[in-house]
Amino acid sequence: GRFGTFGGRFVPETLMQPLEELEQLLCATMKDGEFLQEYFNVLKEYSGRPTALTYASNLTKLLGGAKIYLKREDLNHTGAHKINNAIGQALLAKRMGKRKIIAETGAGQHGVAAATVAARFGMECTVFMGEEDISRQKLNVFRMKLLGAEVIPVSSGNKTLKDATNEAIRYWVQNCEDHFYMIGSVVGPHPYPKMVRDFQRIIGDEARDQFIEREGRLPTAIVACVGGGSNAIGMFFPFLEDDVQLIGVEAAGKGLDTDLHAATITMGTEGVIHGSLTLLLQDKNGQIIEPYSISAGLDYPGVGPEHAYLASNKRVMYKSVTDEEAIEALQLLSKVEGIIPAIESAHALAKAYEVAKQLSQEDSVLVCLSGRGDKDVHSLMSYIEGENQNEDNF
Amino acid sequence: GRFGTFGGRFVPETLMQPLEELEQLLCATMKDGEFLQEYFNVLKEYSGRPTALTYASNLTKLLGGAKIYLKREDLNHTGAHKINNAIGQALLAKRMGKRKIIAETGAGQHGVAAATVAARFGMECTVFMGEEDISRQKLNVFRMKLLGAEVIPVSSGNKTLKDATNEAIRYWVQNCEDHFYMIGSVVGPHPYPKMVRDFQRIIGDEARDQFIEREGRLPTAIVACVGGGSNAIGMFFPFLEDDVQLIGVEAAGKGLDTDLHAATITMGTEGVIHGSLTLLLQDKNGQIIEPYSISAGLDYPGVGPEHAYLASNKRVMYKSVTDEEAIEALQLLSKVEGIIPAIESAHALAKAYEVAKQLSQEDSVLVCLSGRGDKDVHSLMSYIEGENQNEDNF
Amino acid sequence: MKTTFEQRLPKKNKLFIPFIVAGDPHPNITVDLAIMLQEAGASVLELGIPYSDPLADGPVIQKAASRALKNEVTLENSIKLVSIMRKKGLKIPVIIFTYYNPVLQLGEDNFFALVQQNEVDGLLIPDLPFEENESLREKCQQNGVTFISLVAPTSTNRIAKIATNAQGFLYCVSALGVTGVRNSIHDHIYSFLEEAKKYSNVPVAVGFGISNSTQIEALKGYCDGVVIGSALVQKIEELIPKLMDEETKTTALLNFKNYVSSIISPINN
Amino acid sequence: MKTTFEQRLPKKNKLFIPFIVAGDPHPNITVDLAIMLQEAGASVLELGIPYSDPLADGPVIQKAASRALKNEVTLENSIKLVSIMRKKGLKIPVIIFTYYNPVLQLGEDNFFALVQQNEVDGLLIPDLPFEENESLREKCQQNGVTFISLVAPTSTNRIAKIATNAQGFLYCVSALGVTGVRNSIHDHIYSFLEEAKKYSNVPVAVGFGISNSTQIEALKGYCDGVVIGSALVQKIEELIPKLMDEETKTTALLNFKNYVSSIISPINN
Repeated sequence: GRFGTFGGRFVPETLMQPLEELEQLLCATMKDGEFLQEYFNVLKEYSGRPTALTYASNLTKLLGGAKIYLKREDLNHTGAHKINNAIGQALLAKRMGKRKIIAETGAGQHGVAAATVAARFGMECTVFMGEEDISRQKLNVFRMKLLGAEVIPVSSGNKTLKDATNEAIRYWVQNCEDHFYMIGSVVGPHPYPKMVRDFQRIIGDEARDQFIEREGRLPTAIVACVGGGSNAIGMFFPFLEDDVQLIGVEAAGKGLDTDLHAATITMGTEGVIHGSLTLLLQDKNGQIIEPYSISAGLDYPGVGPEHAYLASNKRVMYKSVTDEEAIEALQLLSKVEGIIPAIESAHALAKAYEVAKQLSQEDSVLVCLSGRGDKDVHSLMSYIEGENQNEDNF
Repeated sequence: GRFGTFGGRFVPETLMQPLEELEQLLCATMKDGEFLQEYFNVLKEYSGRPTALTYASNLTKLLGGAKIYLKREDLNHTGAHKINNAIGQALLAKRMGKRKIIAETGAGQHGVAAATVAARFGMECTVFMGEEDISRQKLNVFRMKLLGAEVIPVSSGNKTLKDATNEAIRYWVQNCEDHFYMIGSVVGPHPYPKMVRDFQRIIGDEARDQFIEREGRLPTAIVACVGGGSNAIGMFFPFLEDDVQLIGVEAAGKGLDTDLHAATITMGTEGVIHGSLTLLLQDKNGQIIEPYSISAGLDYPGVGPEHAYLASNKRVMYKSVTDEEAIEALQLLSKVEGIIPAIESAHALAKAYEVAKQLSQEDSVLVCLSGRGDKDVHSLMSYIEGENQNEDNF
Repeated sequence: MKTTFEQRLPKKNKLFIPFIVAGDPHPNITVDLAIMLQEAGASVLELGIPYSDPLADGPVIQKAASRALKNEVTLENSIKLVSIMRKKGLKIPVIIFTYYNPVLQLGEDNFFALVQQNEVDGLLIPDLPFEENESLREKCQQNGVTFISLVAPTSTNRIAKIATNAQGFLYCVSALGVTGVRNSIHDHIYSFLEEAKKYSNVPVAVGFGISNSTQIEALKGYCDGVVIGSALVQKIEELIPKLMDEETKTTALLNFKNYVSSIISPINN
Repeated sequence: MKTTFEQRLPKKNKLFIPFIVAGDPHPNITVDLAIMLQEAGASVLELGIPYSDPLADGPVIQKAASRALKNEVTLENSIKLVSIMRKKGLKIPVIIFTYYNPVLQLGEDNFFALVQQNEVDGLLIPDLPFEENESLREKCQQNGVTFISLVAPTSTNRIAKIATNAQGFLYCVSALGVTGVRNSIHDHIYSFLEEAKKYSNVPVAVGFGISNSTQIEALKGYCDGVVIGSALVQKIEELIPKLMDEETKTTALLNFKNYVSSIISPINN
């Protein structure tokens, strides 16, 4: 259950047996053709996979460097890669005979994905969400309720994602006999980081085939944003053995020289969070620090342990991008390609533009467009209109 | 340029020559393999087609009648079928050497689609939108601006879609030499209704193949909502010669016994609107009446002339569904299948449930899920929470 | 046999064809305005029928139509106004300018009966182009009603067929776009007008965007008449308070007449 | 050689193991509360280290940890509190109850140095299960620190390996879930405890959700001791205003001691 020295299972004893059971089942299930067939069928017939691979021709021309390709996870049902994992875990829960789903959510994306699959597979769904996030994301709360989920407000700590996750785990400890905990990213105790990766590697598997079909070779570099890191691992994993540069992009928020960022790998230290030994933002006493990013999907104080490992062995380079750079990247993609990306994905884009400019026209950069920006339009409007006050020409 | 007696070209003389040119080009282009290849490529690599065909197993079980299948136009880039047509027209404009796009929009869906393809194909885009709609749909206005479009507020008439369309046509009359008018539905002067149909028939063509692959035969009935009617025509057209019951569903708003509806075919009379002879809501003096529906995409006072024709020859049955029935249908699909449909599409669903219940388990009903409901969550929240006031269990 | 249009058309070197909206600001005043226009030298009156969705009109005429619709003006009662105009001394031909939908709803038979009862001479439907108007043109002919056709700068190879079939006068749209005041006239208007004259058996009048005597001066050598609409409707809008007040109405009507005369002075010189 | 835990452990029929949070409501008061607990008959003190993300704790202890963190309580200064307790007369073994991350950040060497300097006897890490704690267990052994293990009702076939390796006492989690007061105890607790006793070479104590004498009465025949945490922390929370006021502090401490005595009375009978 480790990625190098990272990962593990730092949880109350109560959860050890359920985690062992899950691991055994997972091991058997991921080799079970029937299970995989069902998983692929649901991805195709319900979520609309394969997602497109779009050549960003205008962007490429504009930047003058490497060809830029976008893997369009924004075209998934519910608008992001989150559903891949939610479908996989729901099918697994079904196999285990568990009809009650627990999930945590920050801005509501994973909560919506969990509520969605719970509805589709006839399960009950309890979503833990910080009170602060609930008041900021009323529409997503409503969406989850519309999908039949119960949303439990979490008032502990800073009342955001970290605390919602703590509370979800506590609830799980109490109800692990008949509840399945559906974690939304490649975090948590083993086998979660591996399981979520295995359900997200469809991104990279598809992209690899599509890219080879289009270009007859592999991309020069692949860029993905990293919060917990599920879209990035999903995209990177099938390329780990290849001669392809892999770049994970963290949220630098207001800048790495401020306290307001979520650059866990770049700035964090080793520690335990949510059951896993990884890199995290903490003070010298080991108390976890609340991160910051304009992107609700990236402001997580930890990171998937496999990323910590891939950073330590230098297979993946981890960089960071500020709020401002991400928003500029988002505006550029919207304007020249007609695709409004999620602010999370815009972090990957900002770095990809930079990388592409430094490469030649013979090269190509593949970006994981992890989600669509519709969910962010409201906060973008505040940000951009606040910034430009009297200007009309953003 | 007629569908039976409907259709035609009731426009100022200034537009006749541009329309004739468009018709000739269209005629040649729709037979041009290279053009079609590009159109299909963009649909696939940019918009993510083919869209999924989802078997609504829970719904089917719950209703106890015919199998219900959903054609998932909600999975398209920008979230609805509108993009199919926008892509087609943009490619056509490109062929004509026109780099300036005019579009009208009601709630903003077609405006966003037009702005999207304009961005993608490097064109300028001017979107006409009623002032009333602009203030109700700030997020879509922002989205269009983000995509680089100019949004022109229309203050004439009731300041909604009908008036935005009038204004777009006036602007077009003035700028027809270098502007391409991208109409969003199967309305307007010939060849628009035919052209938009030809760009939307991909829905039905795909659905037909997918359905036969899955069920080994054709569906018993097909249901689609009708505002202007582009998703419905797109879905129905490839089945017109088949022994399949086709049902178009209009918005009955607050009820056909009130003035607040948009049931153009059911309640309207023959007349001319936006350049086409069709059925429309008008008073005895021929003044057009403002329609009403909770669904911004269905409250159009006219309807595509081909629908008027298909109603007159009884090939398609046209029914109507109230706001309340549509919202109930939306809630049911959300809860049992994890798919939040657009309120427009929910009209088709409500009727499809009814039809399915009356059929046997050997039968099947195919529904065009024209768009996703994310855009409607805000107004749904007002509607549902307003309705239930002190109840928490919607 | 001569049509009533031909019978009523004054013998003038150049035609002045004003357009006003029926019922703006009030049906009675429309009658007075018509008389003023005749006194100022109008050869033909274009009487616009207010419509909810006037595709070919700019903001000035849209606003006038809205005002008229508030007075419950319809195609039927607009036509009936012409009778009253006749009684008050209007001699010149009157053309009903209407979108197609009101005609369709009234019914063609009703329409022609009303037209004849009320001494209307012609019909102009801006959204019923050549290909769509064949049947109605024939019925007009049968009913002695002159059907006015339009050609536009974009009409190109359509000019010949439209112009050769023109009756009454051929309405040449001087610019792309909807009705409304414009500052300048595009250069290629001259070649366009020449083309129109080449095929037309009736006078060729220019319209859309003509608002001052300078424009008329520039155009008069190339056409047989001018249509002036928005500029007049704009003037009427300015005069509404005075027109609607019995005490100031006469002065306002005179003011209107003087304004018209000043614009069209080049025609009469 | 006996561990300090074994040396300090009072000879009692049944162990009473209270849990309080270091620094709640204030470090000085924690020392006083520890003395009270000893006077009330505690056999072992579990001293909880406040943590930002206490996964295994319910709302009562979470709140106590938040209060303590506001007092800038850390793992290091919590351990140092034990020295002060010893000076004030605390004789019983003290177990540091901490999540793993603070230990990791302090560093194991620093941690063991502090533990020895401050006469701490044991360590309990709720989020460091058997498979993750092997190396730390060994270091504890080398440093004479007793490592306390937990088993839960879900441990099933893990009970044997955990129980046979247990030191000091075996902490049996009485119910699924986090720490906190519960009204009833699940029936299968008895078979679970029997299973634990079968493999354990050290006393078997029950914890999680024990808050009153009735529960203790029901359990005492099946175990060697009870851990009581949330009920005490809750009581402390209620007494905060009085504990923090020099004038009422002594009364409040006595109140606390009496409350503890009343709960655990079945143990001493």
